[in-house]
Amino acid sequence: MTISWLQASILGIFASLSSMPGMAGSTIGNYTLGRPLVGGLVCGLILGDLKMGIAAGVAMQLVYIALVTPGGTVSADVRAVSYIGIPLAMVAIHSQGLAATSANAADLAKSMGTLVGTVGTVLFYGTATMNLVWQHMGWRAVERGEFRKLYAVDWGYPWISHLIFSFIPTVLMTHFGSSAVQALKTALPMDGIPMKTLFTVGALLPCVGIAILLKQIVDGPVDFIPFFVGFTFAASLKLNLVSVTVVSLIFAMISYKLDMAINTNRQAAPANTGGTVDDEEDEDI
Amino acid sequence: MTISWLQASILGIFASLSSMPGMAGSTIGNYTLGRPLVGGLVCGLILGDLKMGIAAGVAMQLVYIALVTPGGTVSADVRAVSYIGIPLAMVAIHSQGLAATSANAADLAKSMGTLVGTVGTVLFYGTATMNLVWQHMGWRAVERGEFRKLYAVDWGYPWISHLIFSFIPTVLMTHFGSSAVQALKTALPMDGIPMKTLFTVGALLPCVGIAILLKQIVDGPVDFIPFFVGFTFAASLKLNLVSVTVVSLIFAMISYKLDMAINTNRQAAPANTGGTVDDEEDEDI
Amino acid sequence: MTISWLQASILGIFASLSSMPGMAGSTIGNYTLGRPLVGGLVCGLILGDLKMGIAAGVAMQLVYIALVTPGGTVSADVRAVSYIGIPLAMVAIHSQGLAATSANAADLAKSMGTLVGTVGTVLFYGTATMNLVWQHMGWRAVERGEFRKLYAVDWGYPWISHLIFSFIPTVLMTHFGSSAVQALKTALPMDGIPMKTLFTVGALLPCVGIAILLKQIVDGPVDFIPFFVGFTFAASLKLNLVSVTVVSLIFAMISYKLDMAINTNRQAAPANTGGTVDDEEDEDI
Amino acid sequence: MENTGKKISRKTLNKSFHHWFYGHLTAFSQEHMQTFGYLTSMLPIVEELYDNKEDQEKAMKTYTAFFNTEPQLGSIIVGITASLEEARANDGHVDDATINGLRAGLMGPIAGIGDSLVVGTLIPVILGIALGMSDGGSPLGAIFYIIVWNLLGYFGMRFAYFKGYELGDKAVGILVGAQGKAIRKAIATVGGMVVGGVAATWVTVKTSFTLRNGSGKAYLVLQDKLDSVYPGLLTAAFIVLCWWLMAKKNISPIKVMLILVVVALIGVLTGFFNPGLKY
Amino acid sequence: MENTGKKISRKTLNKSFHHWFYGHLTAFSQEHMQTFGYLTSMLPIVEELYDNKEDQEKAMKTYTAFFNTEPQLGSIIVGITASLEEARANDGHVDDATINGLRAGLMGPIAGIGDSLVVGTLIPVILGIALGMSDGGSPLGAIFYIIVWNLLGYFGMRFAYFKGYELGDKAVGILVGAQGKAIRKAIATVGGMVVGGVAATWVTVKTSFTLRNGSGKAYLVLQDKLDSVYPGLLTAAFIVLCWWLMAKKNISPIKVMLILVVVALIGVLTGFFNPGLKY
Amino acid sequence: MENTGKKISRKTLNKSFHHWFYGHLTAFSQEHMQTFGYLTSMLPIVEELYDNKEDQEKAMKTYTAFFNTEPQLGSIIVGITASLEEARANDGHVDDATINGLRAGLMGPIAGIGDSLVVGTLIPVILGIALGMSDGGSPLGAIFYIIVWNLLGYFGMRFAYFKGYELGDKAVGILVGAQGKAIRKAIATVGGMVVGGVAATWVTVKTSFTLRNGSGKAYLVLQDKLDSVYPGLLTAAFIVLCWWLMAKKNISPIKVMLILVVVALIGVLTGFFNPGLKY
Ligand SMILES: OC[C@H]1O[C@H](O)[C@@H](O)[C@@H](O)[C@@H]1O
Ligand SMILES: OC[C@H]1O[C@H](O)[C@@H](O)[C@@H](O)[C@@H]1O
Ligand SMILES: OC[C@H]1O[C@H](O)[C@@H](O)[C@@H](O)[C@@H]1O
Repeated sequence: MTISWLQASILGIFASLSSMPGMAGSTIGNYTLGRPLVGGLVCGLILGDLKMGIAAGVAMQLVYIALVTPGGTVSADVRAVSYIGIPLAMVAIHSQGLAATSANAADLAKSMGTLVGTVGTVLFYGTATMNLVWQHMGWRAVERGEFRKLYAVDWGYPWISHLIFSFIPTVLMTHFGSSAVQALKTALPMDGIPMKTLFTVGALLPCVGIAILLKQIVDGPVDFIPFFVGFTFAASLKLNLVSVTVVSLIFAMISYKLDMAINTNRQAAPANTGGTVDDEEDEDI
Repeated sequence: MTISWLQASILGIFASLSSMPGMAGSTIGNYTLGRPLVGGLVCGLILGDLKMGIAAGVAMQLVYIALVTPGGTVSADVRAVSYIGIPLAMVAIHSQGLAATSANAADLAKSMGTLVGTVGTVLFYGTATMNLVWQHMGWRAVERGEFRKLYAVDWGYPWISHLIFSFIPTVLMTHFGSSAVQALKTALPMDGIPMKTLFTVGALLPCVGIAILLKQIVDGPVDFIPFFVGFTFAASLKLNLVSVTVVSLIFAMISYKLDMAINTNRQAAPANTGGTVDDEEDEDI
Repeated sequence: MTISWLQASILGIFASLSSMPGMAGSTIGNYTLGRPLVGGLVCGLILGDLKMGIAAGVAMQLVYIALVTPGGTVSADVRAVSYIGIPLAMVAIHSQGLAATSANAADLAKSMGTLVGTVGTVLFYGTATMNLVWQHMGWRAVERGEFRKLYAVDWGYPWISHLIFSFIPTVLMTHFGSSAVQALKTALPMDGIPMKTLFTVGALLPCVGIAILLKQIVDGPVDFIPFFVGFTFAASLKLNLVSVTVVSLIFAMISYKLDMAINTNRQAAPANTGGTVDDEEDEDI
Repeated sequence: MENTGKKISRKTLNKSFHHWFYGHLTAFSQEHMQTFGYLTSMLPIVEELYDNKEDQEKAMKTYTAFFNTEPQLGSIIVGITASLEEARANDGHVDDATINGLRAGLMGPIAGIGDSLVVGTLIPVILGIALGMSDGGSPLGAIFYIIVWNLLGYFGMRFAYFKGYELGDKAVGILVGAQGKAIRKAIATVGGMVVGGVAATWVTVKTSFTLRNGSGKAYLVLQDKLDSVYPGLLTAAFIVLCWWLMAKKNISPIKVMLILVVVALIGVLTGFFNPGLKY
Repeated sequence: MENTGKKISRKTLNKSFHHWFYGHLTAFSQEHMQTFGYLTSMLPIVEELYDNKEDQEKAMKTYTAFFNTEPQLGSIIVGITASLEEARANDGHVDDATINGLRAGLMGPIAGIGDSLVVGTLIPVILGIALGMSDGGSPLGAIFYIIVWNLLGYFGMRFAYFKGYELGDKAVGILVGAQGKAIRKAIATVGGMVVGGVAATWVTVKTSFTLRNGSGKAYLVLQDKLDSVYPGLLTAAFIVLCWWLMAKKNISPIKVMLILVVVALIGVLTGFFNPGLKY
Repeated sequence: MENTGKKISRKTLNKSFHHWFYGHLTAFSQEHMQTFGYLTSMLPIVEELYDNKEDQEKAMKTYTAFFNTEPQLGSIIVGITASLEEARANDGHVDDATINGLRAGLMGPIAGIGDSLVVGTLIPVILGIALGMSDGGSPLGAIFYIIVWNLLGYFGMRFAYFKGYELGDKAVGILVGAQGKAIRKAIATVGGMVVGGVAATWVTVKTSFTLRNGSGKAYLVLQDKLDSVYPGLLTAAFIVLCWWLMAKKNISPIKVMLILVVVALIGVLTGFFNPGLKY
């Protein structure tokens, strides 16, 4: 199995559409086309082996299922995972004659995904940085009152960023990578330091994502309590996410009623400030 | 040994009295007459071989000694075990010339019991389903304020269900012997549409009962929260009802203290109505 | 190789120091002298064959390497393993002419360890039960305000328990050899009334301790609620103590906010006492 | 409802108890398990407490809600409501929602305790002793069981009923005090959670829908998928559906049941439902 | 600005919504994340409300401020400003500072809620279900995900946008008023617990550190010991560490990631970490 | 208790620590595991802080409640109470219930952590290394273990004790502040739940009562029935019984224990209790 220029180009377009800031909008782009599960379907169709594409996508999706990018903090880049990683994984699996849905194939896919996923964050930062150029043009348009130019700035010019940081890298890596893939397995054995480290990093990185999320939610130590209670419910009691959410609702209800009670009270005693409850106090415990 | 129409009819009456929802109340009916040990005594007296009746009853009682039917979930029907199974077992033991208290007799009794016990669950679901008709009449009586009719609904009409699902099957099966049992099984196969539907309806109907209860408890969406939290505790965490109740107490305690806090507050600020918390608001979230 | 009365007595002292509740404190006693590895060193020095002592200790240490005694639950008693088991093993190995560090010697040591380890749990329960007498004296001292007597209770009198349950058994069993161990087992069979009662009392006594604690925490029935919720979490859901604590934090947080809400309110309405929430009321539900 | 210090006569309480003793399960259906037994048990009380037809109707309406518990131990609940009804007749402080919250909150745990300890333990113990007396076909064991169990059953239930009536009195004091409303809300919380637990424990709606590959291996077991989304999803969905039809679409329970029959039939025909039982 | 009872046409609102739906992140930079998406979304509205170029410029200037939020849920903010802009066009009571205060006040909490509940929970849940349908390389799961998520995403965003427009000022009342604060805190509770659940479910940090005796039998498996202290201890510890580095030590996410790479390398070299995979 | 700015001297703290280091378990019984160790540890402090005999008695009474934890890590709790006692001597804001709530709340998790990480992990690790040095009967391993563990143990406990003393100081600030009462109640909540967890984890009362049929098969295992009512029912029942005897019937702990001995004996004789152990 090799990847032709044409196939590589189609992959490049999908990479441009699905990246974080991608050209298809986050709903259709990053959150749909960017998910490895969907990427597997797309790559399977493009490379003509649907089953293997899906299988590789499923394996990678499991690794990145909780990927959140709060405030544009990207710990792994899905354009690279889905449209460079999956195709290369498919080539490798194929050339080694592994069964599409075998465990070995899945592991190979994961290693390819983690490898390009972390490396791919460079592409994300490249794209976002280049967009500064178009934004600069945008500000000048605003100053001059040429508002219609905003459409070009928001919808058009960023394609140039993607040509450079999504399309070209994808095309080159998928087209030429196929030959390099063969070497990868020998050069980077799974029980060697580099691969082990790579996978360990892959396991550790989601911590950053969750931590960034926590930064938005947590102000003082008390705010950690709901987090840890939820963690305990899932980790110790094996509650699934829907059940955790259901249980959390009763605490939300209590919190709401409590705050309303405190509120009313504060209105009732506007002059009495010494010793009253206020948020600052709540968070300082 | 054969069973006369008269004997069969008396057995039929006992079957009606002792089934789950039986006509003698659960204490005297299901939990006394329904137990195979007592059934053995009764059948022995009716068929004129006390010793053999008791022996067959003892054998079957051992199988069903820990029979519980939580929430109307009947895994084996005692009317069939005690008033169809025991008589048929006695006939069989007799015709094979086995000693009443021999191990072979006991084994024969047990296998007969198991055979009719599961067949009997059909009778249980039949009775309970037919009772819906009388309950329907009951609801109309309640609507019209004709409360005295409730006695007929609760104590009288269900005899009709039992005529059809307890008396007649018992009479026929005991009189015509085990060939009749076999006939029932062929006429109403468990994998046929009627039986499948009957049991499916039996599984769906409790939803209506619970929903009626919910209607009384739930006003707005927020009131669903305790229900679903309780559901999650039982369904996901496998807590039993007593444990669910224990856990619910801490939420009840919080609810109590919260309302007391709001209450006092309201008394403290009787004039301040704009923006204060009141129940209506609580429920409108 | 035989064990003299002197040697046996020294072993007895080490047994007293190293048992669970031992006289050397858990750090130096149970966790140092009690470990078979150290016991091997000590026994080797006392019996004059260091190498064989160490080898026997190493063999037994491997069996008990992960020994934890949560909440005073002792599955194997280290005083018996280290200061009865090792000496007896050394005698046996010697008398059979096995090489100190041979595999056969190790196996012999291990089986001797297991034999006396369970026998030793009797010694543990005996010691702990006899300590109740000194504790009783302690409570009377506390009542009378004679606090200095506590030192005797905590540091002195328990030596008497150990004289009876550590020193004497060790001296006798090591001096008279494994036949003495056998004699103990026949004299006090585990399925006899005395041993059964001893162990049952051991299981019941912690209830008193917990109840004393409860007495301090519980005033009215409502105060039982957190206790039973915690109990349910641990007993029904198998949450460990750390997880129970994490979950309890969210209720603590709610309790805190609630009380702050009530507080403020009370300050806002100091004159309004009729019907306001106060602690007495909280506890009278 | 006037405050005339009404008191249920001993005779009526006895009547109410016997109605329960006899009729708690006679009209059982899967939909309204013990509701009718409850209604006939409350009827003498309601008739004595209220002369006015309207008041009677209002009172009886309270007991039309679904009820089910272990009947022996459950007598205590009937006794409690007897005394709550009395209190309501006197000053009207106890309301509908409180009585039903209490019933809902109690029926779950009492069913759990009763099924395990009365039906699952006490009866097997007496039966076990009786079996030992039945050697060689002796009727002694059966007679022993009949006598012992019925005495225990009858007087036990009687005791529970009247104990409940007594307790109810005390409960009323608490329920109508200053903190009454807060307590009633607290009871509703317990009621809500217990009903959730009851639903998850007693009601089980399962689909048998399965997709198989060529070699017959199931590659999609819908029930497992649904449970992995939220355990008991289908059960919860059907309950909410029934609630929605009745509360939001004003469809009568009878019609909802008919709808369920149709749903069951279609489900069976399409292979969505299959109880999978065998003789 | 004259008070002429101007009203944004439905068509224009639709246009504005679609501009947002498509373009909220396309021109993203680290400096001005969603500002340009916001500008293109407001442009049709501003053009319709103001004929005068000057007024248009003044209005557009409002939206040049930095903006970033979770785009799905954030649609509600765009809807709200649409209606505020309409109000400003009519009587000018609403001013620049108000609109931007609002935007700034809302974008934070809505980013927190949206990232936790939409991207961190809803999407993983749908993906989880979809993965279950992908056995044996079946495309079913992917198709299921595409359809379900895009329907939810599109109509959910649409609903949020128009809800925001409808509520306008009122939405602000709900989102930031006294009740609003209580609601946000309640939602934050859900968010916190769910993120905890997400962390425990999807993130797994495990150590492979093990001590073995001579014959190779493991007598100490560190991971098991840690889990017996608190299940998921290591995962929780790493998350709190990352939080601490970023929130308390002000280290940037990128640097934290680099630190983790170093930690991973050291861990692998010392045998603390070992993914244990094979080709 | 006068507010004289009292401070426990370093010497007394050292004494208190050493009392704990040595005597935490020496007088262990199943009833009052580490209570006497705690008492002897607090005695020097109480004697220094209060001249008045009455005050001393009042202070010492606090520490008569049941206590048990992992002793090494548990030193931190003793340190904390040392500093709380100091605060109580100074202004009396910290009370009995708070100190005991804190002790109860901390002893559970710290036992869990300590048993797993100190006794279950740290010691096996050092032992494992030591075993590797013991080849051929070499005493090196044992000596290594003695030195390393005792240094770690002694200085670790010392560190924990004084860290606790420091932390306690900070805790006092919080406990006596404006929100003090609310925090104390919050601590009581944690205490109550943890004691419940402790009871369910460490205390196990089980019945061996079983009914068997002729062929020896058990048809009623009482313990299983009781657990199906409420897991741990018998344990909980015995604890509540003991509480009731002491709190409501004013029976002294000693008498309660004697009652339990009688109960155990009768239980064993009747086959209700049977530890089922073997040599
Ligand atoms: O955190 C809010 C928001 O920030 C950026 O715009 C992106 O990373 C989004 O994915 C994210 O939802
Ligand atoms: O489970 C409670 C209760 O439910 C139904 O009413 C019957 O099955 C009873 O036998 C049972 O006790
Ligand atoms: O579990 C806490 C603690 O309980 C008892 O005091 C002893 O068994 C200790 O070894 C143990 O650490």
